[in-house]
Amino acid sequence: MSLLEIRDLKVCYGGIVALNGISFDVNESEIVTLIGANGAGKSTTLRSIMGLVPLTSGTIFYDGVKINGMETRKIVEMGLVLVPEGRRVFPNLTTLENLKIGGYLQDSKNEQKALEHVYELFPRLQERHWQLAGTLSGGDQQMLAVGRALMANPKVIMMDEPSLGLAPLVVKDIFSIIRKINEEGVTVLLIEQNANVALKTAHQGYVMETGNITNHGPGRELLENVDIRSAYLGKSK
Amino acid sequence: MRIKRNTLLTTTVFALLVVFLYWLSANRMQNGMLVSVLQKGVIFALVAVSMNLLNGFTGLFSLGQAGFMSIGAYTTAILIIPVKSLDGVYYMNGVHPGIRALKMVVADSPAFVQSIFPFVALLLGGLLAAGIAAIVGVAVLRLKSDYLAIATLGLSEIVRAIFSSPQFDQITNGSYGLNKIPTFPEMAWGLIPSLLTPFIVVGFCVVFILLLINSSYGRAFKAIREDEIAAEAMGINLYKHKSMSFVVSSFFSAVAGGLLAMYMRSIEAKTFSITMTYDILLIVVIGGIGSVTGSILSAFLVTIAKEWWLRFFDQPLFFGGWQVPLFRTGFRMVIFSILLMVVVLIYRKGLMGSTEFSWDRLIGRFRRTKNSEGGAA
Amino acid sequence: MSTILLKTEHVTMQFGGVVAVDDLNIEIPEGKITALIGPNGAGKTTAFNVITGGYQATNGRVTFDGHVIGENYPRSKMKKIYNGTYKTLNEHQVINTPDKITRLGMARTFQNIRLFKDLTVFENVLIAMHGHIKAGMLRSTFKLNKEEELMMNQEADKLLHSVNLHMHRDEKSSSLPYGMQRKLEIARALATGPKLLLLDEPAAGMNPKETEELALFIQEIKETFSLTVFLIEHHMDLVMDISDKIYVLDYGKTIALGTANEVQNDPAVIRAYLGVEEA
Amino acid sequence: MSMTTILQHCLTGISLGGAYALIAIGYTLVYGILRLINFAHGDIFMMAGYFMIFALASFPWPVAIIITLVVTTVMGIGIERFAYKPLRNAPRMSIMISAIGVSYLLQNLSTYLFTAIPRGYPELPYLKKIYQIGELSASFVTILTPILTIVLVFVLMILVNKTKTGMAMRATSKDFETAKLMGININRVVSVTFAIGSLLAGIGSILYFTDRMSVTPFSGTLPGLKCFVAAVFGGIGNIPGAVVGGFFIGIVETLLVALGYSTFSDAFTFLLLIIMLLVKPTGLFGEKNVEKV
Repeated sequence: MSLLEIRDLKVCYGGIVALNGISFDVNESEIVTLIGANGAGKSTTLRSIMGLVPLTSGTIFYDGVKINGMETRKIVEMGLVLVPEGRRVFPNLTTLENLKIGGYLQDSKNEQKALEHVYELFPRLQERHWQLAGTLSGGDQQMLAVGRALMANPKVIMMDEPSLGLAPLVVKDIFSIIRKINEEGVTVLLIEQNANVALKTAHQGYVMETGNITNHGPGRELLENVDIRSAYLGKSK
Repeated sequence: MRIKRNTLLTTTVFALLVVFLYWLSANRMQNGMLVSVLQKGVIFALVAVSMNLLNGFTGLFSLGQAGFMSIGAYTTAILIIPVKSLDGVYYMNGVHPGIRALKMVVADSPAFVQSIFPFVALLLGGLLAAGIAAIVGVAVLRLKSDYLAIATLGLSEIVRAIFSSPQFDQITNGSYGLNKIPTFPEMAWGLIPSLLTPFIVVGFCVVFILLLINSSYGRAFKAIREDEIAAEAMGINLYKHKSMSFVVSSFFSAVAGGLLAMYMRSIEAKTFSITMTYDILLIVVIGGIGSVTGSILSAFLVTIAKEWWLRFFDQPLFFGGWQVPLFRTGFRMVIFSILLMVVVLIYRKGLMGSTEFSWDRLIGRFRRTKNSEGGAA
Repeated sequence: MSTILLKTEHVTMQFGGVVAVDDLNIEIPEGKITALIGPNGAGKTTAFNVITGGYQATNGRVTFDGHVIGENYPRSKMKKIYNGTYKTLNEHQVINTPDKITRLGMARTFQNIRLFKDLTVFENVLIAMHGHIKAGMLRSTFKLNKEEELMMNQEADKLLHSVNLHMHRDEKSSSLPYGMQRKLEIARALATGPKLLLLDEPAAGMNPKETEELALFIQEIKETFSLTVFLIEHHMDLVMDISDKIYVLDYGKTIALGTANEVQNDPAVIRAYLGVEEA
Repeated sequence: MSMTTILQHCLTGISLGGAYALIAIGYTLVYGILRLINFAHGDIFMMAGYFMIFALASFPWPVAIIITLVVTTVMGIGIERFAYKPLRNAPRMSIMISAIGVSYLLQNLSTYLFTAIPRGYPELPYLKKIYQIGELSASFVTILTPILTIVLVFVLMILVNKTKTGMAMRATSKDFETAKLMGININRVVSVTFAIGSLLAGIGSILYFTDRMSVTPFSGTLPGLKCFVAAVFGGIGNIPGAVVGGFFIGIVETLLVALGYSTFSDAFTFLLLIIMLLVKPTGLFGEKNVEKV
């Protein structure tokens, strides 16, 4: 049984169909990626899993439990977290406070352990623990957003475009961290525009186009077999 | 066919209204309460409609109505208090010589001028308020939603402070207020009795506002309400149109204020406190934000219910020897506030929502109920 | 050589420490369809907002149809006085509000449809014509400009006919299906009488079939209304189909410029979209 | 005016300012989280005045104070649950109207229950004791108010800046949705905010009315609006800003009254508001928000 099972997920905003009945699975301790051009419905998928967007129909199972309709904080409590698009760190809180708020539901012992772990992964965050998060560079903010999510001791971490707006070198760092987190046993569901990197990193990949899943397979195979380019840049004339 | 029927219905209703008002005028002694609530209702209908123009049609949440009403009320009152009453009114501090001089000129003018002078006074009150609105609009209209609300509320308080301040004693009579204000004048050489005057004035004003709302400018106001950014992108100058709506709304609030002064016969700055703005807001909300007919209907309903029908809430009520609890002074207003909260929280659309009254709908609804009754039987 | 209708010179837009648009130089030839593409967060919508007057550029100049519609140079500080009017502190500054730019002949649509939801289709179109009204408020209220009003009504009807929305004339705009709302938004923009039409992701949320129809529609109105079109789009099929000229933006900078084929095979563009090969 | 008189007025002003500051904090906290002007806040303050009158009629003063504060706090939380929470996703105008509606309801309810005739506020002998400092004389409450205000603000700042709940409040004020993603219970945070605001309004009410002798159903309206202005003046959402604003308005108002412009003292507050919004809309210490199209 998969850790996360999405069945016939359908979401409409007003009259717009954002997700047109998609289904996919995320197996335990895998990295799974959803790729596709902007507006394909990737973010909506993650947001609906977290209970931020009401579903029109469909079901979401996490660890065998149906979680659609649950409050977001209950879902977080069960070990499912989201690193939102655009980082969304709390600019008026310090780096350390941002991390602590990520561990809001943890008791102080677990929080301390998680904090040490995050500092190990991101030494820069320790260096800058006193700095207001709003003043960090884009790359550091992304690190902070990931670190903050890890503070909840998650079983599954979902990331919405972690490479957005970051310089190539930083993107490389982020992906090596993603692999490291995964090696430690955390399941990762990743949304990316940066298809090359994402598919190379992921065990499983799904291609999304306008609210539908159009292709799927193991990451590297998908990269080699499918004309990913046309999903992004259109068919050549 | 249908259009003709609707025009016919509307004309009939208005004709009946006029007949009724003439009858009321002839029998006003026996119907004092009815006359009083209808006149007050029609005055509040005008303020409510003008507040709705701003809040409901232009999307500017303004709470300055009482302030602009007070400008109209004071201007009108100062202008129409008869010369012979001046010393009695301003018995504490005396009257400003300029005002006295102006009044002498009016008193010496031909009868025709004197007969229309009260209307000129209403107009001047309106224009003064409009002018002030135009000036302060430059400052406050750049503010968004709640800031605009609090700034206009503040404005209204500033106006009130000025009217009641001792520094303007000789004009506004400070904290003593003004009295001996003549009631509504007759119109058309007595053909139209004074009882009808507020209805006619308000009628003209509401027709103007309706025409404005249905004009190209009114559509631009609605566009601003719906989406400022899109409206601006469609070539609508935001500041200019917001300012227009603010000025027009202030003008009519002031006219209503002037009428209120004639109705109450005596005014003081306290009358135009924040509570009055809240009362008007209540009327607008109950009637439906964005509906002129809703505001008018609600103004009458609220006024009549508050001043008349629901009076019994404030009286001790006895069943045999048992006194019903709760019924005593103030209970009526509690009921009212609860009603308002129910509308705000549950029936958010009020009586009319943002639609206007139409015969088609009324008849349609009537038919439906009849059909469903028939079906049940 | 066709004439250049819109030109941006060294346009830069900074928010706090973030440079959203960095030294943008765009030339839009009259009568052509030009597209601006780029990955998410590349600064496309910001560029649009600078051009239409929503933002004042931190630096640079925008020229449209012979008018300098926005100009600003470093160290000059801008001051917004109230909604819509700006104080000029520096002779190099030209600041126009969006409404004025629209009246000069540039109309736009929005990424997340911004129709006047509670109003009818017909009213939506009429409002867009209000910017050019000659009568003042009083004249218009008392219906003394009958001819003008009549003309506006006829124009609006004609426009709705020409975009095939006339059967929905008196419906609330929010009750239209999504694709039609997009179409209405374009029709509304056309009602302002533009020379240049800016489309911000017109195909967002559309399926391939609807997108294809939209491509045809854009080309059609371009001909009927002799427009110049400038669009931002993510549906590459649409962009590649209809654009004469494509600018590619990444990190606020122009990284490529050319025809569809040129851009599609440009390594810099592929890198921007699909990421670097090695990681 | 002699130096002593001026100092005397300043002392009164500082004391009034202290009470204003406590009420202003309630506005600033609620606005910070919900972006709502809680029009009913001034009326909560007024109701607290009545609670104290009735509590003191049957209990010794320490118990009465505790009862008053508890009831006021519960009322604040209740109002949010009942009148604001159902409208959290409604347009801004609806929730503002609801706030005005609650204010209207509280005023009418208290007129009904307690009549519009001013009720004498009970004198707490300890608070009313007169002290002589050089040529100045002041009752204990006059001296206590600013000191207590500063202490409470200090405690509040620790709460907001050093505790987990405070952190959650700051996070929620910036970004509702991300706060949810952290597992924060938004409804609880909002309730806590209203609780703190109402508690401080309750304390402010005791200090304020002890100096004013009587309460009417409309006693809360003007002080309420003034305190909102104080919050805007200091920069809405900023606690020290609200305190500075409260003291400033309290002192200026007292001086204006002393100079014989008492009718203008209210007008001044609003003039200050309008000028501030025009010159520096973010207030003295407010942070700038970039508006996105």
